[in-house]
Amino acid sequence: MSVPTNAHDTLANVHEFEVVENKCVADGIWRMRCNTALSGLLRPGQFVNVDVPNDASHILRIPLSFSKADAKNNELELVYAVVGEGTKRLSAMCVGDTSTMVGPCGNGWSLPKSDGRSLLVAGGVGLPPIMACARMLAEKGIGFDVIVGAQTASRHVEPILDELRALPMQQGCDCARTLVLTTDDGTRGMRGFVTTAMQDMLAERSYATCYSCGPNIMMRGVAELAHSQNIACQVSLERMMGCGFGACSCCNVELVGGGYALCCSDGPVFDASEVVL
Amino acid sequence: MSVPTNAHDTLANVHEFEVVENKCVADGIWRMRCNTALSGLLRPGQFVNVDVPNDASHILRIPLSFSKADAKNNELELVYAVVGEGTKRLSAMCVGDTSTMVGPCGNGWSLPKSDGRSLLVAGGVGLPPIMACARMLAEKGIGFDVIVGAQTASRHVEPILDELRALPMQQGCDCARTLVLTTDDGTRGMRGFVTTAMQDMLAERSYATCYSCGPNIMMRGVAELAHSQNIACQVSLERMMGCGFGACSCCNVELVGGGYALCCSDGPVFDASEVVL
Amino acid sequence: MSKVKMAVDLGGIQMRNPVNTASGTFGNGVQFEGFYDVGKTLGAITCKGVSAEPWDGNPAPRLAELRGAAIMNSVGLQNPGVHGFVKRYGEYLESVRSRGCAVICQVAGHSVEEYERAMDLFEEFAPFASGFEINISCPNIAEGGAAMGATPQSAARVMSAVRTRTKRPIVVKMAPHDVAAIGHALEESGADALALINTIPGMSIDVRTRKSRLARATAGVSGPAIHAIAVRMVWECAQAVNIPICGIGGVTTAEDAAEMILAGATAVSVGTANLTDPLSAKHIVEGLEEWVASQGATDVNDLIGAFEC
Amino acid sequence: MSKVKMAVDLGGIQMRNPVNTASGTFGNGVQFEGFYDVGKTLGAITCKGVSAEPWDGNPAPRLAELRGAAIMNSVGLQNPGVHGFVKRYGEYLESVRSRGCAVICQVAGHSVEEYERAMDLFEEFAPFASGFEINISCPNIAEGGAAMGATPQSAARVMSAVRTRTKRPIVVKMAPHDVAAIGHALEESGADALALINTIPGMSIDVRTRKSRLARATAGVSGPAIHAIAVRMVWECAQAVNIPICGIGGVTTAEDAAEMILAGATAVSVGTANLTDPLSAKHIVEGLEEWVASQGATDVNDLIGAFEC
Repeated sequence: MSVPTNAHDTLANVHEFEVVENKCVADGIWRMRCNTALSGLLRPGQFVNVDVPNDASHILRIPLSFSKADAKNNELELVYAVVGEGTKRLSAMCVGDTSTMVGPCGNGWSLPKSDGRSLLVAGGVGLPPIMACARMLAEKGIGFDVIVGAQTASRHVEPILDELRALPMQQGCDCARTLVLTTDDGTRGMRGFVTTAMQDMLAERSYATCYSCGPNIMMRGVAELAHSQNIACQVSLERMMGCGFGACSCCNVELVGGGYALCCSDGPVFDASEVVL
Repeated sequence: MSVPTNAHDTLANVHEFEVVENKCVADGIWRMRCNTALSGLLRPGQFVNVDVPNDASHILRIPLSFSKADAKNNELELVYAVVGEGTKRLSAMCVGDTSTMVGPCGNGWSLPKSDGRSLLVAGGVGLPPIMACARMLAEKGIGFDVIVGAQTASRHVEPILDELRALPMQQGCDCARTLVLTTDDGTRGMRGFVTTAMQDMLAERSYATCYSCGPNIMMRGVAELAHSQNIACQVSLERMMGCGFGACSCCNVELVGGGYALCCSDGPVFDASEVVL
Repeated sequence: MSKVKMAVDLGGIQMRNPVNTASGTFGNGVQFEGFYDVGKTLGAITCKGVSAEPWDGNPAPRLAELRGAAIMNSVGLQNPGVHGFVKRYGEYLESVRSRGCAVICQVAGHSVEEYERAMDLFEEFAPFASGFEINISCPNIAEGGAAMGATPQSAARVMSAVRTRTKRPIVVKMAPHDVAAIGHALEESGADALALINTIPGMSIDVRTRKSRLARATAGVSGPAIHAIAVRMVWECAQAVNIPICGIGGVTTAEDAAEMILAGATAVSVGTANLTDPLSAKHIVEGLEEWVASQGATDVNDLIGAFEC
Repeated sequence: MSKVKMAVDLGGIQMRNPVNTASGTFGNGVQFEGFYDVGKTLGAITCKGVSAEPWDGNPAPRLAELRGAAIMNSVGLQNPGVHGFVKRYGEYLESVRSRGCAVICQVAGHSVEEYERAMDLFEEFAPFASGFEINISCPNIAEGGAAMGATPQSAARVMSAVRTRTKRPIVVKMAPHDVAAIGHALEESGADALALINTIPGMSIDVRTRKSRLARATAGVSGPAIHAIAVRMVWECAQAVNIPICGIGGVTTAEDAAEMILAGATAVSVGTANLTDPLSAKHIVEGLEEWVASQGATDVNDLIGAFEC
């Protein structure tokens, strides 16, 4: 049997999960830790599609990226903004509550294609997949710096920032890294957008690869800066999704060369030069 | 302003309630006690229309009769069978949970029109309004006996039976009463239907009024027996309902003389001689 | 309250705000007086359908609940006839009118002749009626009803007939079917306004008994489930006619009502939501005014049909 | 497993059980192989609509979620053309067929000529197809699609044209509109079976921006919200035709599928439920067999149209 799977190794399945922690970690931003066998199947930059209980009038699952998939402890960590009815219900799930998630979904980040340092740029709730990317790089001993932007100080997710700072490098490599914070209103770190900080970083150091996740307009700016310096840039896109695994074609992403890719199965990670941001 | 209200004194309104107890009191039968200002507005035999949270895909409220409306303590007691998705969700409400109920709904029991003893006949979850009826009679010092039928022993609601036995008469009247239990399978009390027990009771004593609530076929038998002895008989009917207060005409009850009445606003209590059971 | 102008003109029916009630879900108004002051709150109420002579309506069960935030009903226009209706509700409806709320009486019939007869009786005995709604779209009666509104020709026949019987405004309640062509035919034959959509015929089978869950095989679906379909039909109809439209179908929130207005509705009727939350129509009156203000508009009329496509 | 016979014949397409998948909600099957063994489980799968040449489909956003247990989509038949489709999925679909599951290829076009061209390419390059579904009811493309199926005449024109191009069974996917008359015309012009309903056109407006929540003004509503409407249409159509029907519309549980069968459907397609719970179709296969047994029947065919009204 030939199964063309967009080159992903594990086909999506339905997995149970049980909430072990679900709490507010910044203004309007929650972290859920849950036990699920899926944690052993996920790669950084992939996502899961969560069935949030208690509202049968909404029939779509909620696609969420994760900040950590800990196979050893069977634990998955999701960080999400409460923005609508669905994520509000998600935030109301209690320790011990169970439901299901579909996954692994999507392609995930690719390792850098050339040697050299990586620059990670996150905006808002683009942070979780960037955190997962940082883990991937640290495990491979690839040096990186990080820029994290938020609207205002209270929207910065302290526990994730702490982890970003402390993340140990594998294989005895140098773990020195810069973490630059920005806020739109200047209440913490540099005032302004992440691209301003990125310009400074690019002036000081050279990078081989850039990874970015955040609002579309932010990623457009990041991609342009990276392109101007011939830095390979991967972006992780967000779309409203029907299925999450390539069945319904609802989450189209416009391609530079014309036509559409699907965010869920061709992405969510794309080479920034191939998609219209 | 002229407001024809089917002669009910209080128009229905939306009232908040807070659960103070919600527990299983017999096999598949639950009792909920809740705090609500509505408890001061209800008369025995009326009902409330409850908004059960956590399933926006079902939009109708659940009409429920009550066994006790305690104005002094602001407390309403509902006894209900868990038979479908709605009542299952109702049984999942926890102490402290809040929602709304519409009421007072319906007409309620009428006091006996002639002197003499009353006979109360309940089957299954017809018990709560019969309990409310017993309170009404006891308060007025009207003597009564009670027959309570259930499919099997485990479906008899012990706490309600205890209350029925112990209910004190007001005004210093004689509180002696007979409580006869039946089960379809003979696992408790008399084996067989309530009508068998009723025949025995009618042979021993004379009654002026009969009050009945239970399955339609049971009430038909009760009404026929009452009619054969010229006993006035009130029955409380159950229907699927849209609004609960006479707005949608969905809960029709066939009248003996032709045409339909509405269960919610013309009933739920009808003179048994006027409706097709 | 605020300086936003909310009054609309539904084909000659003057409404203090765009909020009306869908016939059959609001009793005749009085049932809601315990929830709020109907006459002081709403733009209009539409009474239950009434025929010249009393109708018994359909046998039980008339109602089923569906999973998709919807219900099905098959009441079949149970009503006491015009005389019984006027006797029982006339004085109350007069008071509604005097409190500033329009009163729309719904006219039902099995044939053109029955519509005419009911219209004549209403014209003579219902001075409290601000206007009339002709129901040519009830899916739950064996003759007449939806059959009368099934084609542009049959719809126009009814409309032309009742047009000669009253000078008061006539709204026509339309079925969820071919709304552009039928709406146009109704406009041509003298309708002052259109109301759409009536319930969508559906079917719910108990798979154990193999029988309908209602007394009849089919019944009308209503509720949030049909809202998006109704908005599309209002939009289609609005492109085809120049008379005002009252948008109906699953309107549960002020946003739902705003969608109807943007799609081209001058007024909006709240239906099934009256059962779920009897305070719905009142909340929608309040929320709609906030929405108009939030759009930077000073008059709700400026937002009618303001959908940008 | 049990002694209940579940095999059905959908106009020449032999299905081991009545469960099919609605085009556009099931990818081309392979996306579900992680959830269960598609080829060994289902009666048939219906692939995404494919045209002679590749189509890009509609711009984003193509999807909105509605309150009433429904979604709206406007994908617009994005597809790689018959050659691209066969190249990418041919081998996989061959394996589905070899595992005992029928493979239905859906044919899309903007005009009679385009349907013919796609049909010719399928006939030549898709030997794995058990049969074809002609989509004359897509509400999301500007030309062709639903317009081709809007009247009995236009529907029959497409059907007559493709009928001459293949001897394999042809199913026609119908719009939720006038299903008795159009179904009859399709039967007369050579259709082997009918599939209904396609999504119901709806509209969802963002009341802040006044724009559609999707890229196009209207889009197709699907999900539990439309189930009762779909059952009614299947029933209406079944009264009017003698060819088998595949019932589609909000089928989420085995009971929903059983309703379709009782209303007259020979097969049932699972659509939007595949998104909510990717295991739905498998659960429905299992539950349907239990239901047939619980009805005391030994063959699901004895329950087709067994609704008692």
